Amino acid sequence: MSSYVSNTEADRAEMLAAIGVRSLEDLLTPIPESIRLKRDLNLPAALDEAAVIRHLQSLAAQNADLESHRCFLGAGIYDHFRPSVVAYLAGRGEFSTAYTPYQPELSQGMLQAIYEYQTLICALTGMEISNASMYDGASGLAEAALMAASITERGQVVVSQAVHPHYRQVIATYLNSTGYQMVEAPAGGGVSSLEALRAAVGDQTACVIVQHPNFFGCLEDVAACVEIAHRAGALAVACVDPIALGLLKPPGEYDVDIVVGEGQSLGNAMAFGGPLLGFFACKQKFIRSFPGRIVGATVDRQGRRGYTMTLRTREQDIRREKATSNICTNEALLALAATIYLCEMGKAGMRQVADLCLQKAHYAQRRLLELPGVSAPFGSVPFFKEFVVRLPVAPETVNRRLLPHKIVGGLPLGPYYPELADGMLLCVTETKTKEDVDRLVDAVAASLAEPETAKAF
Amino acid sequence: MSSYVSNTEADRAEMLAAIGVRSLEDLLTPIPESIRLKRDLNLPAALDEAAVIRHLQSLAAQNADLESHRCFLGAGIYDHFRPSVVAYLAGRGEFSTAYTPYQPELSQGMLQAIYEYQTLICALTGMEISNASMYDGASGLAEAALMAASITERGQVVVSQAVHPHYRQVIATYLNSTGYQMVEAPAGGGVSSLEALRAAVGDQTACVIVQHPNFFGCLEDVAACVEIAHRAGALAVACVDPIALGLLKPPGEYDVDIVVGEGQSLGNAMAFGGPLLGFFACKQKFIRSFPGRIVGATVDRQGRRGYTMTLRTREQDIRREKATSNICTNEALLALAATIYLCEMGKAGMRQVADLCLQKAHYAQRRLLELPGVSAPFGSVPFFKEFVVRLPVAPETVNRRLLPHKIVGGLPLGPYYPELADGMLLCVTETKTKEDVDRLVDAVAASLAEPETAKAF
Amino acid sequence: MSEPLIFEKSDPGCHGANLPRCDVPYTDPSVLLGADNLRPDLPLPEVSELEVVRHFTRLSQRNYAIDTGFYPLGSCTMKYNPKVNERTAGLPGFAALHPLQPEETAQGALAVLYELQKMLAEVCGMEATTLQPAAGAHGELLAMMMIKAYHADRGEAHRDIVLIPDSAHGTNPASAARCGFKVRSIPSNAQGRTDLQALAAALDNNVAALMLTNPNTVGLFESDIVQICRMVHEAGGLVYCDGANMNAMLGITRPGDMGFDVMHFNLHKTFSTPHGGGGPGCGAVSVQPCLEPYLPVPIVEKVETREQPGARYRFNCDRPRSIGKIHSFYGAFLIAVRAYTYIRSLGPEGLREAGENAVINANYIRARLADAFEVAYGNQPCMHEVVLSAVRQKQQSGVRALDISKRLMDYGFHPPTNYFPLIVPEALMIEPTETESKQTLDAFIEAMISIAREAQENPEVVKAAPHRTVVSRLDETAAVKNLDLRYTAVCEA
Amino acid sequence: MSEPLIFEKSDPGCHGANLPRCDVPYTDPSVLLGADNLRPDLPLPEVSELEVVRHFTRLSQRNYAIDTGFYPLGSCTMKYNPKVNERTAGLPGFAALHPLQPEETAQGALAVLYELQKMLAEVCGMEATTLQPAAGAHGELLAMMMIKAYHADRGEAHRDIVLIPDSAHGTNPASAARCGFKVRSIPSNAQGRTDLQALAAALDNNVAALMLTNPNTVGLFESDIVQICRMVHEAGGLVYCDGANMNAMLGITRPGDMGFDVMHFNLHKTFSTPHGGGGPGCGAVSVQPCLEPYLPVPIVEKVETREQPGARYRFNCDRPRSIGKIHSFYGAFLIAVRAYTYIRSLGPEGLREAGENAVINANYIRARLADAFEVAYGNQPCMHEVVLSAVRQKQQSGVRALDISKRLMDYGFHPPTNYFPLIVPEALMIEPTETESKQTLDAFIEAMISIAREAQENPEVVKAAPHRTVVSRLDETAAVKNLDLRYTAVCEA
Ligand SMILES: Cc1ncc(COP(=O)(O)O)c(C=O)c1O
Ligand SMILES: Cc1ncc(COP(=O)(O)O)c(C=O)c1O
Repeated sequence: MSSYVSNTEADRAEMLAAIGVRSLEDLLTPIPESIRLKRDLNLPAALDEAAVIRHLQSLAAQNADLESHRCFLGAGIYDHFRPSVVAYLAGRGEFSTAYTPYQPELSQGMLQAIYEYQTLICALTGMEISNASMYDGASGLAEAALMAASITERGQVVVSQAVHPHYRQVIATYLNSTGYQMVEAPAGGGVSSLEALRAAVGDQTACVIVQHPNFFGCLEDVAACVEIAHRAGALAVACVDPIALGLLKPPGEYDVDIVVGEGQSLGNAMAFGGPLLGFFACKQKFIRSFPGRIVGATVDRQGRRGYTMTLRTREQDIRREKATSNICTNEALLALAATIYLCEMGKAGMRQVADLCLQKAHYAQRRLLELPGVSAPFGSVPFFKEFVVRLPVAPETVNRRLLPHKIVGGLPLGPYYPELADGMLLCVTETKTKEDVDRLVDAVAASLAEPETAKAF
Repeated sequence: MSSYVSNTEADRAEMLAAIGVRSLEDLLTPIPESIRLKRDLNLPAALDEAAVIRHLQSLAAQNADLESHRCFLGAGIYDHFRPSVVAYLAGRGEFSTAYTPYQPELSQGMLQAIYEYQTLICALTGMEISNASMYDGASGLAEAALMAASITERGQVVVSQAVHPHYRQVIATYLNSTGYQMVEAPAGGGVSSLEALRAAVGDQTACVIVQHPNFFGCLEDVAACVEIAHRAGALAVACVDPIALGLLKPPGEYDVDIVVGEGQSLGNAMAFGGPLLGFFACKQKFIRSFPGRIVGATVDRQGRRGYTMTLRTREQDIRREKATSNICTNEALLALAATIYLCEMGKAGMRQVADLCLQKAHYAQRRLLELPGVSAPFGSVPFFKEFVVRLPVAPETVNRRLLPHKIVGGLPLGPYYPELADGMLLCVTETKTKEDVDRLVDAVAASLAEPETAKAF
Repeated sequence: MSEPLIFEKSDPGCHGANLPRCDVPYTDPSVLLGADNLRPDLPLPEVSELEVVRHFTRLSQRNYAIDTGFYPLGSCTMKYNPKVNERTAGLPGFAALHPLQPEETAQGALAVLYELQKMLAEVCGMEATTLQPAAGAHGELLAMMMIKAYHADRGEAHRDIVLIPDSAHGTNPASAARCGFKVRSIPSNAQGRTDLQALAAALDNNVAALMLTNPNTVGLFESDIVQICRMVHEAGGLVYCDGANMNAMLGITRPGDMGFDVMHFNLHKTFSTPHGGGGPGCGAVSVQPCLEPYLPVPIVEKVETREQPGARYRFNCDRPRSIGKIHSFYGAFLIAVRAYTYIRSLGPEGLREAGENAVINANYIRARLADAFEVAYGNQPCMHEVVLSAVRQKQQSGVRALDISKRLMDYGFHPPTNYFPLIVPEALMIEPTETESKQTLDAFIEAMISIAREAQENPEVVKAAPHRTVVSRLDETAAVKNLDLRYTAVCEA
Repeated sequence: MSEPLIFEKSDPGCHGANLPRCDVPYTDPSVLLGADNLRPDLPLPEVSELEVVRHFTRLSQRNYAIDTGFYPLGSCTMKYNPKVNERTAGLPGFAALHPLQPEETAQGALAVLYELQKMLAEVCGMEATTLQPAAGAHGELLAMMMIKAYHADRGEAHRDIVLIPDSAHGTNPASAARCGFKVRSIPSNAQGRTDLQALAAALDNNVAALMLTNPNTVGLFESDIVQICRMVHEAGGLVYCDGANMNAMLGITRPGDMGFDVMHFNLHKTFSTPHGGGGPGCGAVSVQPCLEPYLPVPIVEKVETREQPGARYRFNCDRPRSIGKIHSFYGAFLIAVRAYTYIRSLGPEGLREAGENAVINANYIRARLADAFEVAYGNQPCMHEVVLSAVRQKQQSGVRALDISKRLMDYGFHPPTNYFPLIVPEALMIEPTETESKQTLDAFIEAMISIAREAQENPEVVKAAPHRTVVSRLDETAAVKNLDLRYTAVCEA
């Protein structure tokens, strides 16, 4: 028996007797015969623990992971170093096997951690309030759009095309189903076009959404974007990289109204893209429209400080169809990991990580641009840890050729931006040594020199 | 700074001021100038955490471990399955970062676990008392010999040559330095020779030491050995495999006086041979001569059950040169892992693991004996999970040829038993599937068929 | 002992992480990024690694969890979360993988996704599955989107009403509303089940769907489910199954066979993945063929071509009727790994055993507590959970469900779910799960009986509970009145 | 809340582990092993995996540890145990390795052993190192064996006396005696250090060795150490350094340079490996050239031949004068991996910083507590630890060191070492280590001062302590009188 069941046959017999039935069957009478499953589920037979581990190990071994390969992909998921303390602490059963802290007296550990998380997100972003987490960056951004629509009572959302293509897809999916409208404002030269944004906004614009650094890794003129939004009576929504905020001016200082981002970088695994951590912060004045759980400090009967979920009346379990969001389960454990990560890094560490990313990405870009035929499509626009290069050989081909070098190359941009079909988006974080970058550059050089085979491109 | 130091320069200045000195130098004045180290230690420069992990990963990758290879070595260290709960629970910081439980009120967790461990060891071995652990099986056996010498006031220790050669070496080393004498009694046909034991014992014999199952994996006639010892007024000491005790009659039932063994198998890693876990149990009447820590149950001031180290007056910190042993730090965390393992296995699990080892080892032996030129030196002597085969090609050569098949072969016996230079000791535990065994047999067959090269043998 | 905030331990200049130095030529950030783009300060805490370890270890000890005790939180299926799941999910081949890697470098990951999609479809008797939703509510929202697209495709975009029983979980109406539907509530009947007459009355050609939880939130199986589905279908609507209670049905009965068109699973309930103190989860959604075209992209497919024998897995994004994307990538992959590990560990028999024992455990609690408390909707057989009511206690001595819950803490137990479902006054919703032993259930039952006695004999001790927790009852009203949502000293420092 | 014994939770028929079925032809064990060799019963507990997880999680929460708070246990160097060490020691390439594998399949493991041997020799200024001893006391015993063999080789087997200061740790005399030596105690002088005159008087040609702890157990550096070593050497003896206090000297001064011939390290103290609630440890022993031939086998060597360039590591067992073996294999390899990780993380600077800060922290406590308590041997600069005495408290109000220790628990701290060294009455031996912050030290100091005040104003509260622990003061006398060393119900079941 491998079902983790604690009761023995004898226990079961005693329990059925206490219930007053002869068999389990008697308890299942409410289920009509016609819909009873009269066979075993068609699933593979049970495996013992050792066998299940071997099986999963063999599946895992089919993947090119960070222990076997150096990976230069970014685009929303990042290979940042995760100090050993993070996984150990966040993996403690008291945190991981608890439910949402509905009963605060038994959940002070998680509640205090989330209160600290909210404080840290506010500190990083320069905003006044943070919620306890959203599903991920993309759905967080979609929730921001809906929140802006509800605050402004307007139905159009303007999104720069320099925002992550997946995020735009998710916003569009959310908005489509509600009758709201998404307008994409073209980007140019690696950044959002201010003219395009200005042209797109109008008196029905609920918010303007930009990403900073944007999908191409470039810095945006956030102040100008915010101004465009505010002039139109719309809210300004920024999607940010929390690692970049170790160096960059926080969105709060640009008067951004809602700040959203993907928190995976903060101590969480790349995990093939999930689970992820959407962080979500805004100005205090929007608190009644704010989606998601929020933890607040309060006192107990003896006046001691304690923490509890608060402002619950915004939420689905109380407000039902009038709730500010339908979110219930969120990403608490990833928020905890982010909290641990930010404390372990601290002021100096976060600055250092950001600076290392900056330096290494620039070193890599400089070295790659020395290769014949490799060029920078966006000139000298400032970038953080990601950058685009144009390649004289199809990026997909280059990537295929990098694999034998145990290198996972950057993202070919063609599928997202046809005008950048020869473009590759590379990411270089603090986990890459100079040697790693030099090996990448050598391997790219070799890939470019290789004659095209029938299969390539 | 990577020294995990918590204080800043400012803190240090404040502290020096509070101490009333100007600098650290003023505190170091008791150390004469002549012996001050006036240079940096000649050690490699500090590595950041990511680099140290990469470095250790690269060293680890040079080793043929259980994830890459199937290993058929035994001889004291065994590849038994370790359920996932064991490492998780024993790895919790509250256990692993505590010291020896000198202050019982703050150490009830570890103390209760060790009390449970003592109970489990008694249950497995059929003995009356167990200590809280010894360094390993070998030194535990040496301590048993010294304990027997002290109880009997006799100076000679008889050890069967079917006892693990390393253990005999360790016993000899311990006894040599004290003036006691170790006599080895030859084995024959894979088991201790009862005649040889009878011939070796005398009125100076403190104890007779046998291993069961012995080094060759064979069962001993424990009852006869015990009788030989007791007839000579000596104690009977048995070294046992705790996994085998899932099936085998416990030594307590043979009237053995002291039972020792290696507990690595009980949920602990092979770990290239350490740390290990010596378990040690004996009859109640020898308690005053018993080495090592012991935990006992008692009550607190409110009469509640609690646990504490007890019989401390046997120990070095109180008795000093008159102590029953010099042991201080032991192997508590491994004893905890063994406790968790035994609870997770339980009655049914321990029987099942032992039975699986038994079945698979016999299947492997039968299959290997079908190969041309392979023979069983010890006929049909019953064995548990290890067995010896004679090979028509040097065992070292066979092992070399198995490696490309990702198989680590058995132990060549030549270095330990010259008469068994063509012998290989193989171990097959429950971690090996039928397919693994079949692959081993095929690979051995191929190795035997391969022509000898210049390099071989 | 209380634990200060990490900010209160901060010591300027102190640091934890041991980071690399820069090994490439260094350029000042103000040159690379422009001085204007840089932040002047970074108000984060400054503590050593030891302080970090201690702080979060101590916080963890201030948290109740399945690993520390019985957690009968109704509707949440707080079963044992096997440690082997954590081991497999932690394998670098899964955890250290980038979602945009070339497919040929992630075949093992794609295999897990594909096989789990298939297994879940089999468990619920439907056609296809997406793992993209990050939680149950996310799955509900997705389903609403798909239903909307389905009706639109059939030229019935006017269907803008979703029917939801009054016993439903709050996410149901919230998800429907989030998708632009109007919500109409269907009352429950005296047996705690959907009132068929009320349903019939509500059904018209503006109804897009009925959202139904089965077993429902009172822990009762909707015995008329076949008829209910037929009625909705006849009115042109679709039927959504909130699968939060799937644990009761594992291997016993399947929503797809009942007539449901679409459902969500909570892998973080039924399939033993840890709830993480609030998340992450995975709200996988399975659909019947009619909704299959609308599933979000990408879907994982298995291909076996004659040229390339041996299975290959790939993402398919080319699905013109797909509603689009609802997650940055493919959903909570590591949760999928855990659920996959669980299903492979249990097999078909193990899953059925889980379901059966969940039912026995819940009925045992029901039977043993039927004297001390009211059982909602009479003492009839329940499925995996039982809903009690503290109406009697409230009436007799003013002891409310919340008081009883707080008092349970003093006995070492996590309370049941309170005040849900809304249709049961003073609800105490108890879901023991199959992994709890009779010994544990007996201890819980005795505690409940003892509290019932206290409510009569010494109600004040119950009303003032909890007495043995790290903090006593918290003032939730004050938390709203004097909003304190972050430690402000740090940001203004 | 108390936690029952696991045996008390046992439920016949229940089981935890999920084991494989037999996939080879099955033969009854009685056939394979003989029915007589089989046991009739196996009285082990029967519980589910969830019960196992809960039981040991709860037990863990009943244990104080470095991870939960300040642990100034003198002589034990309870510094932060870095989590990265656990990560490297857990790599399958180290943890899942068999010690008898062919050397060429374990070069990475041999490299760790070899490099650590060398590093430790450099840290202490000696020639060679063995990692075989499993703990400090094991190292002491080994050293005694080597010293015995050394004298025997020189025809001086009559040297059968080992001199040990009265301040020494109990393992020193126990180890010497275990090796057949007679122990003679050397008194300490008024400065808390070795009395040179007493030493001179004790030295004769029967003396095999002096065992000395430096800094000694009073936390004081033996300033005359060079002369002490010279005196012993001139008398034909060797000098052993108990290196338990090596943390004070890291990068500052080296036993080898002082004249010591042999020493042990406690990797589980100085080099940050976790003590595991009692073990495992590693008592690595370093020696000067005179003792090198006696090191136990095997020793790890590095070879680089012209034919095979690139380093290769191998075991050398061919050492005719070796004393033999003291461990089944090569000692605590995974502890070596942790210590190696630590040394590579710190580098030479980091090690010196550790030593320096350990000294500053100890002196800070000394300075701040010098008023409230007696400081043993006057308020002079100490090294890494300070020994206070509660004589004043005992005299004034009968409050003893043990009472103060128990009372510290109520303040959330682990007590210092009590009643050791034996030469200090009512000793409280405090070793803060370098990884503790001033903030923590200040809190501890305030607690100590507050307890000193309580001892005057309200001694009963101190004598009855602890009040806030999971059990109150345990009756250790009863534990000896009514010996209860195992749960007997289980075995007799
Ligand atoms: C009946 C029911 N439906 C839906 C949900 C929402 O699921 P999730 O929290 O995963 O979003 C829950 C969770 O509590 C539930 O109990
Ligand atoms: C001074 C001193 N010497 C020796 C030892 C013994 O070391 P171990 O416990 O590792 O055997 C200790 C340990 O407490 C000690 O403090």
